[in-house]
Amino acid sequence: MNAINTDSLACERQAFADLAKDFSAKKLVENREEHDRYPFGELFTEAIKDAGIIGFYGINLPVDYGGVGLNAAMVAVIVEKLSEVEAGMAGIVFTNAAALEIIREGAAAKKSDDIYKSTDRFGTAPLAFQSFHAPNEIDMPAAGPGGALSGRIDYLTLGGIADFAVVPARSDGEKAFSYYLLDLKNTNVSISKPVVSLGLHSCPAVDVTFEGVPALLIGTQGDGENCYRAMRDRMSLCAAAMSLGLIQGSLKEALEYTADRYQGGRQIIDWGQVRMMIAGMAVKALAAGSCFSSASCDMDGGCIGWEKTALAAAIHLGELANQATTDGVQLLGGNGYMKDYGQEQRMRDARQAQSLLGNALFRKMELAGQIIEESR
Amino acid sequence: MNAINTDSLACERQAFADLAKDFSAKKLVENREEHDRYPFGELFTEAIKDAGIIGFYGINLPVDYGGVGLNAAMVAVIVEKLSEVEAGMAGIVFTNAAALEIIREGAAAKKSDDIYKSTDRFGTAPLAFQSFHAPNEIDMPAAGPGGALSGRIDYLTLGGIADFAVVPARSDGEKAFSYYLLDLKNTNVSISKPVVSLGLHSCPAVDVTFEGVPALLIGTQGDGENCYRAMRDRMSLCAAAMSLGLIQGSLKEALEYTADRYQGGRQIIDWGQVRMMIAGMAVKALAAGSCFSSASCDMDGGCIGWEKTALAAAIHLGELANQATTDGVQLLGGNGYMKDYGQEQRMRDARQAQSLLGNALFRKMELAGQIIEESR
Amino acid sequence: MYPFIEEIASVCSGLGHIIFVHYLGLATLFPSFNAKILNRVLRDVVKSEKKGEPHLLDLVITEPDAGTDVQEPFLLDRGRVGTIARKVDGGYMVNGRKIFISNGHFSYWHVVMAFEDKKNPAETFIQCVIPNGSKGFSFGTREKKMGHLASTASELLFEDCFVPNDWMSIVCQDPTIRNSKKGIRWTVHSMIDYVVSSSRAGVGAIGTGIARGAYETAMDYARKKKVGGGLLVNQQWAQIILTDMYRNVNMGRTIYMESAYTDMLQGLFKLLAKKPVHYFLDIMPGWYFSLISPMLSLGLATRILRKYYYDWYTDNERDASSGWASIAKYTCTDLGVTNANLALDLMGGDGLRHDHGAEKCYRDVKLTQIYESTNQVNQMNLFCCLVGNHMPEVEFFK
Amino acid sequence: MYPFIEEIASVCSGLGHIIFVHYLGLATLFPSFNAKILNRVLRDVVKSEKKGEPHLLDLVITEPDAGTDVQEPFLLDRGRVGTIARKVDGGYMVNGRKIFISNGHFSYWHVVMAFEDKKNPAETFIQCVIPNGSKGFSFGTREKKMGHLASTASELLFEDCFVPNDWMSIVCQDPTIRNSKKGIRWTVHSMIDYVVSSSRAGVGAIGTGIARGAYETAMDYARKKKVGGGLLVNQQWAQIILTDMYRNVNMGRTIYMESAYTDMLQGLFKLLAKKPVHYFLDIMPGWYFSLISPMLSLGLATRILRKYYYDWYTDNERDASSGWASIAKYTCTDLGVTNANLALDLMGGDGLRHDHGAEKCYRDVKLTQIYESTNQVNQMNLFCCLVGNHMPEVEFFK
Repeated sequence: MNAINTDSLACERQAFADLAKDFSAKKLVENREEHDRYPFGELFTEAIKDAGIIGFYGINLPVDYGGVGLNAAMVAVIVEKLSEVEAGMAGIVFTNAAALEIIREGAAAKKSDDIYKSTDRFGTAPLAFQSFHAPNEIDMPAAGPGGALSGRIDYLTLGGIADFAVVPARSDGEKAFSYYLLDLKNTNVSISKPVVSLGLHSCPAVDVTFEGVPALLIGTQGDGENCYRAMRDRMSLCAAAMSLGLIQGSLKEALEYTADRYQGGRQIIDWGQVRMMIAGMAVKALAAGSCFSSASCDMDGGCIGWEKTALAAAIHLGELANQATTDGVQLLGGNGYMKDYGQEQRMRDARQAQSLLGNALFRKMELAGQIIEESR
Repeated sequence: MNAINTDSLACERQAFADLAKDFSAKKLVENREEHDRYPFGELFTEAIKDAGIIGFYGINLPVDYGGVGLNAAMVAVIVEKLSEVEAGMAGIVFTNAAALEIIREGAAAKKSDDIYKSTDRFGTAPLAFQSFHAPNEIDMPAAGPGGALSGRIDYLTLGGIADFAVVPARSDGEKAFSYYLLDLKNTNVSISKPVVSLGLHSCPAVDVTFEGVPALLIGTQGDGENCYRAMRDRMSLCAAAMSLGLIQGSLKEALEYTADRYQGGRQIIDWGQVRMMIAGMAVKALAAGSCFSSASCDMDGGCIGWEKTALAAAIHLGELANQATTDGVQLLGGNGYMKDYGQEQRMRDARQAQSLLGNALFRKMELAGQIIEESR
Repeated sequence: MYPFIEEIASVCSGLGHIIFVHYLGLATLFPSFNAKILNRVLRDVVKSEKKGEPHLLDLVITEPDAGTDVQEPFLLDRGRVGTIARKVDGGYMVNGRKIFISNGHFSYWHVVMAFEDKKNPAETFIQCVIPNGSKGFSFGTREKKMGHLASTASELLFEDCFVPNDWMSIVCQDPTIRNSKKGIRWTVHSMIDYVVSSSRAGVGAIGTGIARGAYETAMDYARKKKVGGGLLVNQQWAQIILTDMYRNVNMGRTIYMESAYTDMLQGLFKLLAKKPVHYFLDIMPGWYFSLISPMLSLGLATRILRKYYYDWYTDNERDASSGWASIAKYTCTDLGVTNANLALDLMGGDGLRHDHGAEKCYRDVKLTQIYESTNQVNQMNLFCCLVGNHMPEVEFFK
Repeated sequence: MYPFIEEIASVCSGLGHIIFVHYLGLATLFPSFNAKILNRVLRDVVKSEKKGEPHLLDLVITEPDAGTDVQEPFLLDRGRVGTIARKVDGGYMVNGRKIFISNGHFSYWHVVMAFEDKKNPAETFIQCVIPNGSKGFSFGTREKKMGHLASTASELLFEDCFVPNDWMSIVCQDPTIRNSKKGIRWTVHSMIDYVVSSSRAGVGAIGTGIARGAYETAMDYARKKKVGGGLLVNQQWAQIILTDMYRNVNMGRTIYMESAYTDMLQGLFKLLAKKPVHYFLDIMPGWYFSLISPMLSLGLATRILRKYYYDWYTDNERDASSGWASIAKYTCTDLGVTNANLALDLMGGDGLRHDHGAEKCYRDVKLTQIYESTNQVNQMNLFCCLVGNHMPEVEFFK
C-alpha cells in the first residue's frame, strides 16, 4: 500500500497482490479452521495445487523454465496478502521460494542452468526446504561420494507433501557444506508423520532420514553458506511480509469484533483502554507497512546495505507481529482464545514466523557482528 | 540513506543532508556540552544565526519570500542529520518549520500571501512556536477585537530568542481558535526566564504573558484546527527524523565506546550481552530508517493515507528512540551517565522529542479514532 | 494450596486448571456462607473422591453476551444478563445458556449464577447448586481452544431447570442478605470479591507455574544445544535470558504469595487466621465431625457466618484483598507470557515443535491473561480498590 | 532501613543516595569484622552527628579502567586495577586514582579498596580507612552527571598516602584471612558479597522510591489536568497507566523486602537475627557500652567475628543473599525507569518542565540501573548465584 505508484513494477505488484487477495478469499477463508487443525484435520490439498496453477510457486523461477522470472520482493507481496487471511499458505509459498533462491544462487555461481532441467515440477508443485533453521543451527546429513546423502534433516517444511527437497549436506571431513536437490519419493527416504507445531499448521513439516539417497549438487561444492546467505538476504523481505500480513489481519478482526461486542452497556471499542490497545496495533501496522515497503524498495533498487535493512525488517516486524497479534487475541477476550475466530491462529503463526530463516536471536547477533565489523 | 536515488529531489536531499552534516561538524560538535547546559551555560547564538544564513529556516518558505520553497520532507532530512550530533539545533529548525507550515496553510486557505509580507525576518531568524503541545492540551490566550491577544502561552519554544511567534488564540465566546503572528518585542509581552527542561536545552522555551498585544490573524478566522492538523501531518515526519537521528547518534557512540573500553580483560564489545544490546539498537536504527524513508516517500508521492503513516512513524520512532538511547547510555556504564559523553543528552533529547507535536498518547488515541472511523 | 497449583501447572497448566477450578467452585460457594449446603457438598466431594469417582465443582457464570459484565460488580447493572431464575413453588426455575465454563463437562456440582430480574441484576442476584442429572440441565458443546487442552470450556444449558429451595445458596432477596447492614449491593460486591480475592491469586500461581515450566524447558534446551562449538547456555546473552526467566518465576511466586497472605488476613480465609479458630483447627478432635458439624445445617450457622463476613467486613479489608489479588493475577500471568516468549526466543525453530515443550507453554499461558477477568479488567479493579479509591473526583469504569 | 531510603528517594533520590552511600560505606566496613576500627569509626560518626557536623562514610572502589572488574569477584583477576597499597614501616603507602565516588566530597571517612599486587588483585586485596586531612589524600573533580544532582560523584586522589596499620581494616595477606578455612579467594568473594547483598537491596529501595515519586507526580497531574472536558484521571487508559505505576511501586517494595529478609537470615545481618543476639539487643542495658564495648578493641573480637562470618559461612547462604540482592537491584531499578517513563508518557509536554517533577525522576532513576554494578552485571551475578550454579558444564563470565 505504500509502494511507489509510478512504474510498471508497481503495476505488476498490484496485479499479484490482487491475485493473492482473490485467491485467499476464494480458497482459504472457507474451512480455515479445519485446515489449521492439520495434522488433526484435512490439509487443503486442492488449494495447494491451485496456488501452483496460478503461478505462486514460480515467481522467482526463470521464465525459461516456466516461471515468472521476478524476484523475492514480488514473492513478498503475495506472502503478505495471503498472510492476512491464512499464513499457512503463505508459508508454503515462502518455503518453495526460499528453495528456488538457493537453486538460483547455485546456478548463478556455477554459471549453469542444468539444475533447472532436472525436473519439470519446478513452479507447479512446491519444493520442501528447512525454512525455520539456519544451517549452522543443525546437524547435517553426510554427502557420500557421487552425492548420495545419509543422515537426518529435522523439521523439513513441506517434506510430507513435496516431491523434491533442497537440503544442506556436508561431505566427510569437510567444514563447508553444499545444498542438494533430491527426490523425496526415493525409497531410501524415510519420512516421519507431520510434526505437530506451534503455528502454520497448514504448512507442515516432517523429520526425514536418508540412507544413501541420490542427490543433485546445487551450485559448486562447498558453496552452501554463500547460497544460504544470498537466499536469506532476499527472503528476509518475505519473512517481514508474513509478519506484516498477520498484523494487518489481526487489526482488522480486532476492529470488527470490538465494534460488535457490548459490555458495560456499550461497544467495547468505545472503552478507553480497548481503544488505546487498538491504537498500539494501528501504530505497529502502519510502521510495519512503512518498514516493509522501504526495505522492498531498497532491495529492488539495490541500495547499499539493503541486506541489513531487510534483515532488520524481518526481525523488527517479527517482534511487532508477536506483540500485535497477542493484543489481537486479548481484544477478543475469551473468544480470542477460541478457534472460531482467527486471532489465536494469527498469534501462533506470528510467533512461528519469527523463526523463519532461523533463530531470530542468532540473526540479531550476526547483524551486530556485521555492524561492528564495518565500524572498525 | 534509503532514499530513492533516481530523481532530482534525491540530489537536493543529498545536498541538504551534506550541508547539515557539515554544519554539525563545524558548529555543533565543539562545546556541545556547554550549550546543552543552557540556561546554566552559554547558548550557541552564533550557530543559530549561521543556520539562518545557510537557509535552514527557509526550507518550507516560498521562494518569492526568500525561502527555498521545499516541503517538510526536506526539513526532515536536515533535522535527522543535525540530531545525530546535537538535537537542540534540530529542535530550533523544527520549531521554525512548524510555525512556517501554519503560516503556509493559513495563506493557502485564505488565498492570500499578505502574511508573508508582514516582516522580512522570515527565513533568516527562527520563529517561536509551541512545538510540544497540541492546541487541545492548553489554555489559550483570548483574542480581543482587532486581534489584540491577552493571556498566557506556556512553554513557547524559542520564545526567548525569536522576534516573532506563531500562537493560537480564541476569540471571546468562540469554540474554534485561530493562529496569530505577533511581535515578541512588543512591550505588552512578558517573557519568563528560560524554562528548565528535560532535554533539548539548546532549543529553549519560555512562558509568555500577553496583555493586549497586537497580532496578525493567520488564515481565516476560526480555522486554527485545520492549520494545526495540516501542519502536524507534515511535521510528523520531522519529529520522526529527530528520533531517527538520535538513534543513529547513540548507536555510533556506543559502538565507539564499547570497542574502546576493556573490562574482564577484553573489549566489552566482545561480551555477549553487550553485543546483543548493540544488535537491538542496530535493528531499531535500521527499522527506524526504513520507516522514516517510506513515510517520507509516501508524503512526497501524496499516497493515500500518508498522514496516518507519518503520524505512526513519529510515534513509533519516538518509542524506538526512547529505548535505543536508554540502552545507549547503559552501554557506556557510568560514563554514559556523565556529560562528558553525548549519550545522556541523547537519552533526554529523545524522551523530549516524543512530545513533539503534543502528548504522544493523545496522538495515538486520535489515530485510533481515525482508523475506527474509517473501518465503520 | 497456591504453590501446589504452581507445581502442577509447571508441567501441565491444563491439569492445574482442572484442580484450580474445582477449588474455584468451592471458593464461589463459600461466600454464600450457606453452611448447610456447604456441609452437604463438601461431604459428598470427600466421599466421592474416596470412591475414585471424584465429584468436581465448577463455577457457572459467563454468558454469551455477558463476560466482564457479570464478573465486575461495577458493570453488573449495565450488562445484558441472560440467565434468569424465576421463583416457583418450593424453589426456582432456571433458564439460560452459559459458556466458557471450565470443568463443565468434568464436574458434578455446578455452582450457577443467575438473576431474578434481568433489569436489576445487582439486587436480584442468585447463586444455586445444580448437580448432574437435574431435570432441564444439559451439557452443550465444548469450545475449541488454543491451549489448555487437558481442560474444557463447556457450554451448559438450562431449560426450565427446577432448583429446590434447599439448593439455593444465595438469594439476594432473602432477608439475611436484603437486610444486611450495608445493603444488598455492597454485599453482592463483597461476595464477588471474596471469590476473586482467593481465585485470582490461584491464576497467578498457574501463570507462575507456566513461567517456571517455560524456564525449565529453556534451561534444559540451552544446556544441551550446541552453537558455534559451545553450549548455548554458555553464551552470555543466553545466560541473561535464562536469568530473567528465573527472576520472573521468583517474582511471580513472591507476588502471588503476598496476595495469599493478604487474603488470609483480610479475605475469605480471615476467620481461619483468627487465633482461637486457628488453634482450634489445629487441635480439633475427631468428635467434632459427628457432634458439632450437624449444627451447621441449622440456619443459625449461616446467620452467624453472614453476620461476620458481610456485616463486619470493611471496605479496607475488601479493597486490600481484592486489589492484591488483581495484582497477583495480572502480574504473574504477564510474567508467564513473557517467559513463554523468552523460551521460544531462545529455542528458535526447535521451540516450535510440540515435542519440545515450549510451544505448549506459549499456547497455555495466553488463557491466563484472559480468564478470571481479563488482565485489563483486573487493572481496573486494582484501580478501584487501591489506586483511585478515596478520590472524590475519580469515576470508575467510565 | 530500606523503607526509610525509599521514603527519602520518593522525593529526592539524590538525598536518598547520600544517606544510602553513608550506610554503604558502613556495610563495606562491616565485612572486615575489624571490631576495633568499626568501634572507632562508629563512635565518631555518632558523636559528629550530635555536634551537627556529621562525618559521613563513602565507599572508594571504582577506577578509570576498572569498574565492573573491581566489583565482580569473577573478574577481579582479569581487570586492570590501578590503586596499589605498598607495605612500608608501620603501615601502607597507597597510590592511585578513584573515580565516580559517591559522597566523595561530602564524606569524612573514606573506605578505600586497594591491592598489593596489581597482577594478583584477588589475593592481595586491601581495605583501609582514610579520614579527611590524611597526607597524600586529596579531592579531585566532581563529575557532571545527568541527574542525582544533590549528590556527588567525586574523583579521589592518593599520592603516597600513608595509612598506619591501625586503619587497615582488611589485609588479605593477614593470617586471619590468608589462613581462613576456605582460602583467600573464597573469603574475598564473600566479603564483596556481604557488601553487595546489603547494598543492592538499598539501591532497589531507591529505585522503588523514584518509582513512587513518579507515580505520585503523575497521579497529582492526572487529577488536575483537563482533557476534552473531563479530567485526565477519568480516562480509562490513564487509569490503567496509573494502576501499572502503583503496582510497580508495590512490586518493587515486595521484592526489595524479600531481599532484605534473605540478607537478614543469610547475609551480613545474620548474627543479629540469631535469637539470643536478637533478644539481647532488645534488652541491652546501658552499661554495655561502657563495659563490654571496649573489649571490641581486642583482636579477639575480630577473630571471633571472622570465624563466624568467614569460616562458618556457606556457599548456599552467600548465593541466596547475593542472588536475591541482585534480583532486588535490577528489578526495582528497571521498575523505576518504567515508572519514570510512564509518568512522562502521561504528562506529555507538561512533563518536560523541571518544575513539574517528572523529568527529575527520569534523569535520576537512570543512574540506579548503572551503579552498584550495572543491571546486566547483576543479572550475571544472579546467574552465577542461583541459576547456573551446580551445573558442571556452565561457565561464568565467559
